[in-house]
Amino acid sequence: MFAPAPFLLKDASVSRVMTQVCLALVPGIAAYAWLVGPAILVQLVIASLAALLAEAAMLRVQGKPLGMFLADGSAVVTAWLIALTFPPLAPWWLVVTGTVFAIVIAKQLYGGLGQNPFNPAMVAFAVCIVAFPALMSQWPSVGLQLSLADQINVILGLAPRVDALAGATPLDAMKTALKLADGSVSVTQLLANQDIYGNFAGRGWEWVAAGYLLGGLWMWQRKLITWHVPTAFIGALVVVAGGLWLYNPAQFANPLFHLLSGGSMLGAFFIATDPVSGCTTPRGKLIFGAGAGLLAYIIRVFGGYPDGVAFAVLLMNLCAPVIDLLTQPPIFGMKDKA
Amino acid sequence: MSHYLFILVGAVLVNNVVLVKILGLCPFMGVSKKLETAYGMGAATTFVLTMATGASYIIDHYLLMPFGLEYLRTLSFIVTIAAIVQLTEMVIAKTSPTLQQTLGIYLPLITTNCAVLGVPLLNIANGYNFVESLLFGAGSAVGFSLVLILFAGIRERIEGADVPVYFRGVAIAMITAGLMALAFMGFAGLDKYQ
Amino acid sequence: MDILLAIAIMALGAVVLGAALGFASIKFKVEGDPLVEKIEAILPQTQCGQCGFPGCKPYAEAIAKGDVDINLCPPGGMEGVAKLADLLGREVKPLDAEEKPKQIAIIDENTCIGCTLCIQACPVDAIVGAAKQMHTIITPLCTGCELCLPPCPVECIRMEAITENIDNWKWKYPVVEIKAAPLQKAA
Amino acid sequence: MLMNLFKFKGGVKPPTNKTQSLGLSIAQAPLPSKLVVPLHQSIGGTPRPVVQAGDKVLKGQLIGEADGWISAAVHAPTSGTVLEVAMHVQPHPSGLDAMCVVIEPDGKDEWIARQPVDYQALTPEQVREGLQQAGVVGLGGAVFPTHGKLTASKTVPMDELVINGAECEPFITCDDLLMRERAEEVVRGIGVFRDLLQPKKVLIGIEDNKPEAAAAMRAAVDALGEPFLVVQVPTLYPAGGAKQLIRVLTGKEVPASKRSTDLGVQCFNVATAYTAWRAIAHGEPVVSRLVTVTGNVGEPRNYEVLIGTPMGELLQLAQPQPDTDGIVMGGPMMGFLVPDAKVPVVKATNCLIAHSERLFPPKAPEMPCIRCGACAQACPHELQPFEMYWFSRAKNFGKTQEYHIFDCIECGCCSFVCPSRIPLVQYFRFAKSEIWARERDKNAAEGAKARFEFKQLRDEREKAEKAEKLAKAAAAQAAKKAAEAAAAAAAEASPTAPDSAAAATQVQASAATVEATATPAVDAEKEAKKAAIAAAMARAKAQREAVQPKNTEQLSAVQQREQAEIEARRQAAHLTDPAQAEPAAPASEKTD
Repeated sequence: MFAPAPFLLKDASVSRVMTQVCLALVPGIAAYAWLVGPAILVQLVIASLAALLAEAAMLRVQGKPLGMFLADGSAVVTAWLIALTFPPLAPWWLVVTGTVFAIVIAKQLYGGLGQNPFNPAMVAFAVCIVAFPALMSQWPSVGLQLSLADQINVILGLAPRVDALAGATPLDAMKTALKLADGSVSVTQLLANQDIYGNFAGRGWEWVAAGYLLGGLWMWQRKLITWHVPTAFIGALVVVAGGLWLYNPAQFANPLFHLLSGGSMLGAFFIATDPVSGCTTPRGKLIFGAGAGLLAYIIRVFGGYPDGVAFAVLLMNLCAPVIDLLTQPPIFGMKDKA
Repeated sequence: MSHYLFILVGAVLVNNVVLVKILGLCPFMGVSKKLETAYGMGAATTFVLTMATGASYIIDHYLLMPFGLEYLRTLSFIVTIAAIVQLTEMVIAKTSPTLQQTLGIYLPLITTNCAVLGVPLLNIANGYNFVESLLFGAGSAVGFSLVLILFAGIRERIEGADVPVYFRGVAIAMITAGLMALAFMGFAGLDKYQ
Repeated sequence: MDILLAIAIMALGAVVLGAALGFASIKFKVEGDPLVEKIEAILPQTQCGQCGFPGCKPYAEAIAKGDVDINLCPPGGMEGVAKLADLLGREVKPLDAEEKPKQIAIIDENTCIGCTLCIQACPVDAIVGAAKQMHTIITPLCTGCELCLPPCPVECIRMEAITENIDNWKWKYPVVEIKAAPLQKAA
Repeated sequence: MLMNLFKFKGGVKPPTNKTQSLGLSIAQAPLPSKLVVPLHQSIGGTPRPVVQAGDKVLKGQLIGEADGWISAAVHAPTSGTVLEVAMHVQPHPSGLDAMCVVIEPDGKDEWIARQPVDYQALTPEQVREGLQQAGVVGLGGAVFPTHGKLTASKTVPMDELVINGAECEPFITCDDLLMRERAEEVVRGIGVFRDLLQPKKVLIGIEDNKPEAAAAMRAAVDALGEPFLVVQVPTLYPAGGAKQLIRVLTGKEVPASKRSTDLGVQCFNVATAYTAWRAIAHGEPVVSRLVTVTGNVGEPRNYEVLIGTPMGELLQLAQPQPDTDGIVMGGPMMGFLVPDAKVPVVKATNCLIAHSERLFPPKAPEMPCIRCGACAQACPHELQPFEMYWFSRAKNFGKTQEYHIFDCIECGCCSFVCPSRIPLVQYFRFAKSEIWARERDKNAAEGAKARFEFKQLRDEREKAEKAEKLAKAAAAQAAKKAAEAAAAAAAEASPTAPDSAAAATQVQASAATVEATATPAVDAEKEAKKAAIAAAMARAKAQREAVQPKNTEQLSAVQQREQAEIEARRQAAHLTDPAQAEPAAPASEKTD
């Protein structure tokens, strides 16, 4: 017997979706590479290789066809998100550990593609920041210029992890500075330091965020994502950050700083929009995005970690099935009752 | 006022009784297969836990401490909890026999749920007053119900997933619980914010 | 003295709690068992007695009491066991007998002598006929319980599996082309 | 357009592929070598065959009479000889057989006497019955008997009558050509429907990729002076679904749980209107229909085809390409590959597409669902197909119903857009038929339970009656003893002892029979009861006798023959003695 109706199919496939997501990451990656050097490309390669190998091993163990699933590109998307959220000069084994954990535990143990309740990349980030908090906070100092060879040596552990790596993300720097100063410094004073904080939110980092925004908008235009999650995420972040900033601008940074720093843009467009672990109903997506934005702010400002996007997304992943159940849209012909 | 808020938020999220304190895992794994059951169990546990914290505070402060009988705490708390559980079971048997049947052994086992005994003891260890005790008890109960319901939602979805044979059932549930605990670590430090 | 005080306080607690529970047990007295009905709704109502109980209801009552296993109903099949396990929160157990395809009884009209014994044996009134007249089975009413087979003195009743026709045909589970372990309900 | 159109959510735009078969006008397909006419061609009861092998039939002669109200008659498509009434493979995805009347044409194509009627002189009931007799069913594909849809709701006024000429499925053009070439008769048919339903408005919806059809229909409407509105609706699959077209034209949404008449709207296909008019004005039952033959063929075209024509023979007319490897009945979105080229064209066959891998490339293997939500965006019923899929796959049917699986119209939009190539509709059909089967089982179980409980009740009653009888007997015994004792006492007291003793023996003798009673009062009561029972039995017997001959009267010739045969067999086997064949009392009360 032949395949059942419909006999006509739209030209679409999972691997094309994943390829387009990777393409959409390119502007952000380009800005990132311009900012910290080609090390990030090395990390992307390491993470991709680790992800594909882990995926292949797990598929082999389960007796699933290798070619079809490796080609779907989902492992590569996970790997790229891991590489982009980890510090660019993190040791290779840290990236590999995170990636393997993501693919094996968070993805394949649940049955692989499409079945994981948690975003694998964010699981990797959370696991590593809990297990290796120091390594996960070593960001290259501002203006650090190392040659490619030096960077690779640092990543591979052949060169000592230089003091220059004692930098932090603008978010972390701000948080630490505020804590150390214990009220004697205001956010406005800190932000005036353009060496660290650039024009808006972190020297160079703001351009990486802009790159992600560009890619995200392209994905929206290509209908790979809907507007709901990014809008709700950014909206919630702006509302809570703006409210607190208006309440006390000395203690709380302005919304623009929060939007363009840390993982906000990457989270809003590439992580929280993951349909597998996120919500799928329109209202559910709005709640998911808003919840993730709000939690990200709360955790990065009031909590114990430098950034909150990963935990926020994981926490919303937890809620996604229940939110979906509670936000089922009314169906054709049943709208009066709803 | 914010002090109370911190106790509440701390009990619900930051020091979640299941995911951070790792108490009450028996019903957490046992009755989280279906969302409907989880709602019932959450409600029952919330009721019992809140009542138990209040009752144990009164017993401790007005019956045991005046007579210097603190060593009877565990015993008298358990007796009180058992009575409250019994009462709850009777009410559930009357109102929803199916829920009673689906909760099964886990309903009477609330008696020995370490969360229910642990929270009143933690209250005393933390030196909370009556209102604080009630808040902490209610917060813990809400935290328990919250993660139970979210967990049940995820488990209902995983049930349809193509989980490798050796990980089906409790194994993947334990892994999921672990990842949930990981997510809840994100709340760490929230209750320490000045 | 201390001990006496402790005993007195515990006794007081026991009396108070006991009184409260006693009151509650009267106030919240449950009559009947709605669970039996739910169990009965799952049982196939063949009334075949293969579970060892005289009919589906007694078996349902026994299950509700917790006296017997849930895997004693062959007509219900594994699916019935799974549903019962789901309702009662018990473990799914393999069926205590072989699972057969659904059958119905057919009376060979040439051999039937009209003794009415099968009519008396049929628990669901699916056989019509009169003394010394040929009997026949009302096909849609037959549950395939086989209770009419033993009483027939001339062995004119046989069981036949229900064949597929256009009206009872079912769409098949789509062929899964990915080689994967068969899906099972997670325990 | 002057009218305010509504939109339905979702929908897809597959390549329409309609122009291929629009080049040529409708052609009459030649008589095939053999016609296989399935009896069951509509929703509802299976018509009963009224012909048998060897019978001569004329074109349009009844061969299967409707069984019940929701059922439609079947007629001989041409004149000829009935070869057999037997099981043949069906144009059905199951590939199973069903009862068919096989007719060998005599080549004369000779009509039975046709009787046109003036429907306006008839009552609506008579018109509906006439349509049922003529076998008029919905020709859009659902084949619901048309007369069953021609009764307006008693409570809701009929606002709109929607006529479906949208024809949204790719490749199919039979309605398009029907409207172009036979618009007048279509409009007259719509007029019949209008007169029966009395709607406030009649809206004819045609997709805007068929301007010629719309123009032809407009011209016909104007020529006949009808107030019908011909509306061009945007081309978007599945705008031709009845519920979607109703939504587009009226803004009303009909859920699965309601009938459209409950919302004051009804929908018919243009081809149905045409056949209804042919049936009424020309006395021609439905014996042929328009079929688009297209796909991997040299000369795609629309044919007027006799019902029962083997699909293979029809396809040959359009010169299929050598790499044709199957026949799709229906469109590429909702059609199915027929199990055999021998299967006949039926009333539901609107299109045959020659299948080839060139035309419909084989699908890539199914991947897991990534919950991208494309299906939910494409679903015209605003369902969540990926959730229904997730639970259908896990065979959790209760959950699929929570996600409203029965509102799914199986249009295939979800499968069309799925990037994972999941045959979603297949999963839903699987789940639906499982749920139906379960529902059947459940109803059967409930019936069985009720009968079992009734039987138990009966047994108990019988037991109780027996016990009562025994108790009465025991009471009689006790009374007798008392009487004996009394007699003995009397004997002792009176000198006429032997007399009393004799009386006592008498009592004893009467007590020996169970019926005996101690006192005359009870005796009388008992007698009355007995008489009543006897009377009731006599009444019952009389009733039985009154009823029985009636039954045999109604037996058809076939049944009578069968009965005689059985009787003969039984006598041959010496199993019954005809002399003894008196109507015995029913063995149990179930026949009551």
